Amino acid sequence: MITLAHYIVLGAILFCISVAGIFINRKNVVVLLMAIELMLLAVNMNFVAFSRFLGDPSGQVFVFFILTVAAAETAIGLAILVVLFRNRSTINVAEIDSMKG
Amino acid sequence: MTTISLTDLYTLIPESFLTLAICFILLFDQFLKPAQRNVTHYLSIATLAVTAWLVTRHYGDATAFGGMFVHDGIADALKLFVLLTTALVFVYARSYLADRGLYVGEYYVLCLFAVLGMMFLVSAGSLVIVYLGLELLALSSYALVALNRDSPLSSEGAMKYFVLGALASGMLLYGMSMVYGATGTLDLNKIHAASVAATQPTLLLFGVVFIVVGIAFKFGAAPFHMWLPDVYQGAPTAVTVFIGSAPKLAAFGMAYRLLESGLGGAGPHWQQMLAALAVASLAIGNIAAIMQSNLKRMLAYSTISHVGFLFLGLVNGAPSGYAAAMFYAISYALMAAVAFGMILLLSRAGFEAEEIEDFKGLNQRAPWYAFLMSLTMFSLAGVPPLFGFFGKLLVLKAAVDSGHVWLAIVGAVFAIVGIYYYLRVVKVMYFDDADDATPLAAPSDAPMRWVISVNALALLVLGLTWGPLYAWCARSFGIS
Amino acid sequence: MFANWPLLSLIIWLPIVAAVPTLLAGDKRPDSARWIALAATVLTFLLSLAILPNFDASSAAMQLQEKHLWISVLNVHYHLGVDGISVALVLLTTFTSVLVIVGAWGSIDEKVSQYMAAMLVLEGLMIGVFCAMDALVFYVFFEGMLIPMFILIGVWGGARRVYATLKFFIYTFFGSIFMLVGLIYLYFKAGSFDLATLAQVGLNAKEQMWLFFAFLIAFAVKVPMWPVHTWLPDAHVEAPTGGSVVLAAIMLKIGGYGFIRFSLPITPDASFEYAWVVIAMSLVAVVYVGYVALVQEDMKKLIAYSSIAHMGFVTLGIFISLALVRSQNNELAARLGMQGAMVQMISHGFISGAMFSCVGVLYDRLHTRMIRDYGGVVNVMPKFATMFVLFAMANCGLPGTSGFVGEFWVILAAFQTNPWIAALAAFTLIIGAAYTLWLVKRVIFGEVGNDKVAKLEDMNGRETFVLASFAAAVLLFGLWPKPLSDLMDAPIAHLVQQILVSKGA
Amino acid sequence: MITPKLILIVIALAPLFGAIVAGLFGSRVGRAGAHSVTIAGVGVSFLLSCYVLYQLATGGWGVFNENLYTWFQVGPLSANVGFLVDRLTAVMMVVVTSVSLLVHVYTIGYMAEDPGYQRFFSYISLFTFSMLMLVMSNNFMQLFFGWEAVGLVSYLLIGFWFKRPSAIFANMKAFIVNRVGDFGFLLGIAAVLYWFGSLDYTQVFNAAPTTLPGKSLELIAGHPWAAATVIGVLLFIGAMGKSAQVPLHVWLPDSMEGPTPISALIHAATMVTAGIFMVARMSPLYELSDAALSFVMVIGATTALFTGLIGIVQNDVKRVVAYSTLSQLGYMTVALGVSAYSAAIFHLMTHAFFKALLFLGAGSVIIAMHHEQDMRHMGGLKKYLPITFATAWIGTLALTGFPGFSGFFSKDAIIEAAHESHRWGSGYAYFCVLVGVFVTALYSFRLIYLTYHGKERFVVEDKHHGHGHDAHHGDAHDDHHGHHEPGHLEHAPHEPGWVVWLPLVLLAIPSIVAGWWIGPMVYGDFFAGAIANVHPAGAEAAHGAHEWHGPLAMLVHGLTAAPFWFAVAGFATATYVYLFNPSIADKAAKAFAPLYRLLQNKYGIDDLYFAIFARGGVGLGRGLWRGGDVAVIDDGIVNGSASLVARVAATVRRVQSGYLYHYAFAMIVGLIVLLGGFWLAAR
Repeated sequence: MITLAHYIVLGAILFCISVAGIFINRKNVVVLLMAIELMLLAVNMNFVAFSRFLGDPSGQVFVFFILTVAAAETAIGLAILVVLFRNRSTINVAEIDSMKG
Repeated sequence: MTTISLTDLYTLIPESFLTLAICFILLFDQFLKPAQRNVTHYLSIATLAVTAWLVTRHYGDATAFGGMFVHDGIADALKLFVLLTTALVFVYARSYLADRGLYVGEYYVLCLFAVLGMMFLVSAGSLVIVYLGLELLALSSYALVALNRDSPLSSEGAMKYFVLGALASGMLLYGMSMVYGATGTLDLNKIHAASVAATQPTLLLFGVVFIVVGIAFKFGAAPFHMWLPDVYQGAPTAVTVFIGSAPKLAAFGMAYRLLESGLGGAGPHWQQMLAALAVASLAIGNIAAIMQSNLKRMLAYSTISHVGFLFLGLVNGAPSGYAAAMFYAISYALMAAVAFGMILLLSRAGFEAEEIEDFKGLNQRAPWYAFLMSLTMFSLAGVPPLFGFFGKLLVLKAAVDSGHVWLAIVGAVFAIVGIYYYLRVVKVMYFDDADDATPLAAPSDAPMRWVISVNALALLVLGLTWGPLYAWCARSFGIS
Repeated sequence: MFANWPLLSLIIWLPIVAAVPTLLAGDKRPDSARWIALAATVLTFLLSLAILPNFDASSAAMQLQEKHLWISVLNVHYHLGVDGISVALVLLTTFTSVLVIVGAWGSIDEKVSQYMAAMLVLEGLMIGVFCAMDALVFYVFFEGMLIPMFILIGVWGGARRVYATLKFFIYTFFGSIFMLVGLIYLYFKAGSFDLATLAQVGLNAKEQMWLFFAFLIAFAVKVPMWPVHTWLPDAHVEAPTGGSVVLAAIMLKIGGYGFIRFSLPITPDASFEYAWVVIAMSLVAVVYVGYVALVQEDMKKLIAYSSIAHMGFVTLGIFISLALVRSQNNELAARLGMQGAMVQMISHGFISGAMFSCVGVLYDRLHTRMIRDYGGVVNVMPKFATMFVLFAMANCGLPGTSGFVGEFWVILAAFQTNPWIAALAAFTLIIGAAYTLWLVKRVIFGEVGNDKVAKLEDMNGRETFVLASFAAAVLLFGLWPKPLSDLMDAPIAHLVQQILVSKGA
Repeated sequence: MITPKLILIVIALAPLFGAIVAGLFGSRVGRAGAHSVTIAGVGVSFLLSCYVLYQLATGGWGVFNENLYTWFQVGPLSANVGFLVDRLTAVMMVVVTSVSLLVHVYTIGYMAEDPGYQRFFSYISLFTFSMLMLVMSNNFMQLFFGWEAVGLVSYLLIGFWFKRPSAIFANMKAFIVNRVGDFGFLLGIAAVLYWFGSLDYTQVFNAAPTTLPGKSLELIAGHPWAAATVIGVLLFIGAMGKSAQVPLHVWLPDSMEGPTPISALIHAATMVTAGIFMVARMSPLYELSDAALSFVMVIGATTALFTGLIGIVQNDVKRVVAYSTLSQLGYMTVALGVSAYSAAIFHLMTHAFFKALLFLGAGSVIIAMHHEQDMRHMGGLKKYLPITFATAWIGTLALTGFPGFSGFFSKDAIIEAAHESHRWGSGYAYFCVLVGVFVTALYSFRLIYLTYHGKERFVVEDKHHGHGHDAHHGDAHDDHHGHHEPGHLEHAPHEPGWVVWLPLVLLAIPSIVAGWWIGPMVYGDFFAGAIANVHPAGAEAAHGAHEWHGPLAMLVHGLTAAPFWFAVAGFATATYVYLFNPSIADKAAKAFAPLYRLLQNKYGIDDLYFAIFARGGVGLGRGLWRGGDVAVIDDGIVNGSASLVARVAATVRRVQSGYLYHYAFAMIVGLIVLLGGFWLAAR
């Protein structure tokens, strides 16, 4: 029997993985983008599960919006990535530290 | 679900107009030669003006789309100031953009989209609208920061902004999902009712934490502030002036919508969190700003400290506190506009007046602008009789009113620390000798000269006559 | 004829508004800037004199009141009014300002218009402080003053001016910000910033304690009292002459004035309970700072330290009076001490202003303030030396000069609480004479110190006018201080009555 | 309408007017103008003072006590400026104005060559005004005003030759030491206000017998002091400063750096006696405290004897007279201490005349010797300066108490009173004053012999190349102290002009005859009402009055009394040592080297004070400044907190590393902290 709690925990795990991906990853910016996508998926998981459990469709509607926005977000992220690579010739996260202090 | 009626659209006239106008500008700009970019410029400003006019025309409480869109005094006031600030930004930015080959339609379109996002954000009656407005603002901002495609700093800033912004909206969404799970609705009013009743307090409060994090990020409150200095510094100043001013108003609107309209029942919880964030922001913002040599970066840290002050108003959790915070946000937006605007004013082709050292001896070279800049600095520092002081007064009062006297004292202590770096700018302008004492060539952009003068003097004038403005804020929150 | 004029607003805003044309005159037309500034200050002085015929000194009430709603939502009023204490301080301000403008005539050559404008703004704000009847209005003027002063020291100051002016600003800001929190708390309790209302609001012991210390920090820094006095010597040393004069003659008085307007009426019980703190700090100021003054090598620093010591009498007098009226119910002696403190404020205004002007006269000639660079000035500047000795004597409290009056009454009143307090206070007779006369000996007397001193020229007409005006005031109020005591007696009697009443809630 | 009030106002203000004219308009009125106007002013004061004294003495006027104007008013308490003129005041007024007038005249000659001529006249007139304000005062505030004002003028006059390092050191020393006295004086006034609630003499004196007894003050917990004692001692500390009583006597010898006329006027005849006058004036208060009077007596006795001893070893002609003044002031103080106030005032008066005479005579010698003051370079001057010589002898005889001279009567009255007194310490006092007579005679005649008798110890170099004493005239910034080699003169000394010798003659007369008024002034009730305990029914002085059979009887009696023989012994010793056998002096100095050195060093008190108070004060100040202000407050707290903030800021900057993952990590940490807080709150 899979209860709401299982979904919530799954969502939480996904969320944690994505968060960990963001701050543990020191190599590639693209991994960051993937981690962000994962995080949104975790949220979507929650919304869908709650929506289903509560019998309220608005959560699922929200998920559609999130998916759409996530697409746009990724597009912009990739665009920035391209610009960054053009300027710095690297997408290594550990090298992007010209501004600090 | 109710049906979508004409009255719903009628309520949305300003936003609808703005959307259409943006689309028009986007298309129209494609047909303009670079030399004709002024048309876009003025068209954008006109769009803002008309939108503002429409906002004033529809002043009054109303909701649309089943409460998803809220039209009230708070939203209207915030919208008007967002529009005003953006207009100022456009005026200040033009010659800077032109000098650097950034005088492109995208700047205006992206800014206007961000404005649209902000307008929805402050009018949000549902978590969905909050999210959409926020993302519209955020995505435009990411792009704006990267506007100068040839600048490594610019793209680095944009990347940091983007990743952290996405992380923050992820957290916000995660919180929203919890709140949704706890209350079963996305409608803020219903969430409010549910939060008061608190059927699922643990889940709800768990969500509240994440939502607070999302809000804190948008404001740039410590410890969710790390993006802010890098973005402010990295972005072209014409963009910094924008993201440093108007979005604070929107962030306030978002905070109000989410925390008060939505999660008012959990007030005691998020108030404590905000208090902690306020202390952290005051401390980190003020202390880190001291060591900065880059003016934009210093102002970024100063922003963080101002957010700390603004939170003192939110911590109050009562209408007078929100009014104070809103007043503070407005005053800050106006001050930030001048401060960054002054950097724009002093920069010229091939020269960024970003370093504090660049202001050396400004009093000898351009006494008038030195005077205006020092007014701004004293205002930011919160020295009466300038505008900035009264914002501080009101938020400190809000903190005291809600029994957080200790918080007011913390604010006071860090205001002392903070005064130092503002004074440093004045010191550099007035007490140091310029390396090059030739009088500064008056900027060719006459409207900018006038507008920035009026903007800066307004800090003094509003300092003496801030009563009506505060009354307006107070009225928005139902205080007569 | 002035009865229906908003006199107070006029004298506050006239100089501030006059700063605009002064500034517009620009650096290319320094003389127009000077004349505008002079005209504005003289006019302000005359208008401030016009207060007197319209003022009833026998009444303790706030007079010439102006009250306009400022911030309706917060019930804040632009509320001005004066009693005898304020009038005395306002007149001191307007009088000194004229002399400062005249004194700057020859000694400020760079950025004249800005200097004059800053002075004018400063004057207006200082007058505002003394006229404000609303705590917020007071605070705005109180803090606003910092800006022009910051600029004055920083732009026209000496070598370490940046350090000095930042120290000045931050120190003072440090003090006042806590007062702001205190005022906000009071507003929370009273729903108003009106000083009269705040004096009525009931406060329990703990609240009073916190508020008292908030006010204490603010005003102690301003006075300044030991141990928060160290900004003053630096600020004075680096400030241009006019800045020093204003700082010493007027700004420091705002601290003493604040104690009378805020600490005593609003937190009488805490003031009494912690009076010993203030009294101890004042006595330290008199003795410790006296010794420190003795060894200074910079004339301005020496005078600055002597200012601290003299201002110690102001705080001592105020809190001695409180102790007298509270613990002995000795109202008369309390009034005496309070009068002493107030007269000391006025008198110190004249004397310190004059002393700094004197140093300015020398500095304008040799561009050094070091005592060792002078010696035997009397040989070449007899007129100046006469003035200097006169003010030096006033500085050590010689009877017949105004410097005596305040110290005399404060010591007499102090004796009534505890002879040892009086004894420590009276120690100023010795140490004050020692540091002042040693200064005189090294600077004024003796053989001509060096070639530069030998070439000094005596004061010109302008400088003579400034110092003679101060001298006239010093002697007038030394030989006949009754006008002052009459002016301030009623409000002081009222205040003494007021602090007698506990307001514990 | 000539009222007493108007007369008194004129008396006080006439010298002030002169001072203002000479001081502010000195260059316009010129030298002659300056001295004319000041002399006229003081002359008017003198004549009117005589008139006032006459009126009061003959009963033409009653006691005048009226306020002129209110100086300060707080509620019912007012401090006024006003005059209380009774016989005591009138005597003081006449003494002050007469000596002042003569000194004014004398100054014309003495300061003839000085560039600061007008200034000098201005100062001495100002002094006269201040002194009159002091003695005529009817309240404590004005008393203090006059008290300090005379101190100011003294300060200005000691430092009159402001180029001399010694002069400007001496004047500062004088002022500050006086301030030590004023410290007590002011506290005394404070005590008066405390117990009486008034500063008015009459009110205080009238209330004293009922108010003070039984009142006390615990200055140290558990040790109550009687109110009268507190007041008496504190006020007397003021007198100790002004009247140069041990241990505050150190300034007076140094004050001789000033021009001689002011040594005569201020530092001998009038100002230094202000303390005596004050105690006499306060006699109604002092009478209430035996302890205070004992204190006064012991201090006075010590001063009388021990400062006199120093006078024996001084070589500077003025310093000998200065120590003699100290000693005589001690006599007066002893008189006060034994409640013989009128005797003190009487001695004050006679002393004023003969001491002024001695000083002016010394000044005459100094002029003649071209500002040579060292007696070792004098000798045999009697043939050059016959008038000065004669008057000096008169003064000396008066000082040593030669029967028939004024000093005899006044001093004998004091010694007698001390002898009769039973107050604690009176035995010591009697011993001191008695031995003091011997000492007085010794140093006085030593002075006479060394100066006027014996061989000439100077050389007259009759060089005729214009390097006379006129040589100074051209140089406005002249250092008045000639740069001659000691003991070398260009011209033979000669008697200066009439302006110098006339005052000597005029002072010689009262020096001889003033004593004959002792009957009414000391043993009569001349001062009744002005001085407490003046009446024959009083204690000590009354005892003397019991045996009072007129001055002639006193004279006859005096020839057989101890003091006379002490004086004779002093005279004989001086005559033998300094006139007939000068080498003995040196031998004695060597034989008693430690004692000699002790006296030379003035018991080391000056050095001790300098080390403790001057050096110690500067050291303390430096310590407090460097250690307290600079190190602890500024560097420690103020700049310390600034640098603390800077250090924290540096750390905060390091946290802002620029790395994305650090930023994200910070956010996560923030989130976790908030969650933790929430978890804690939820628990």
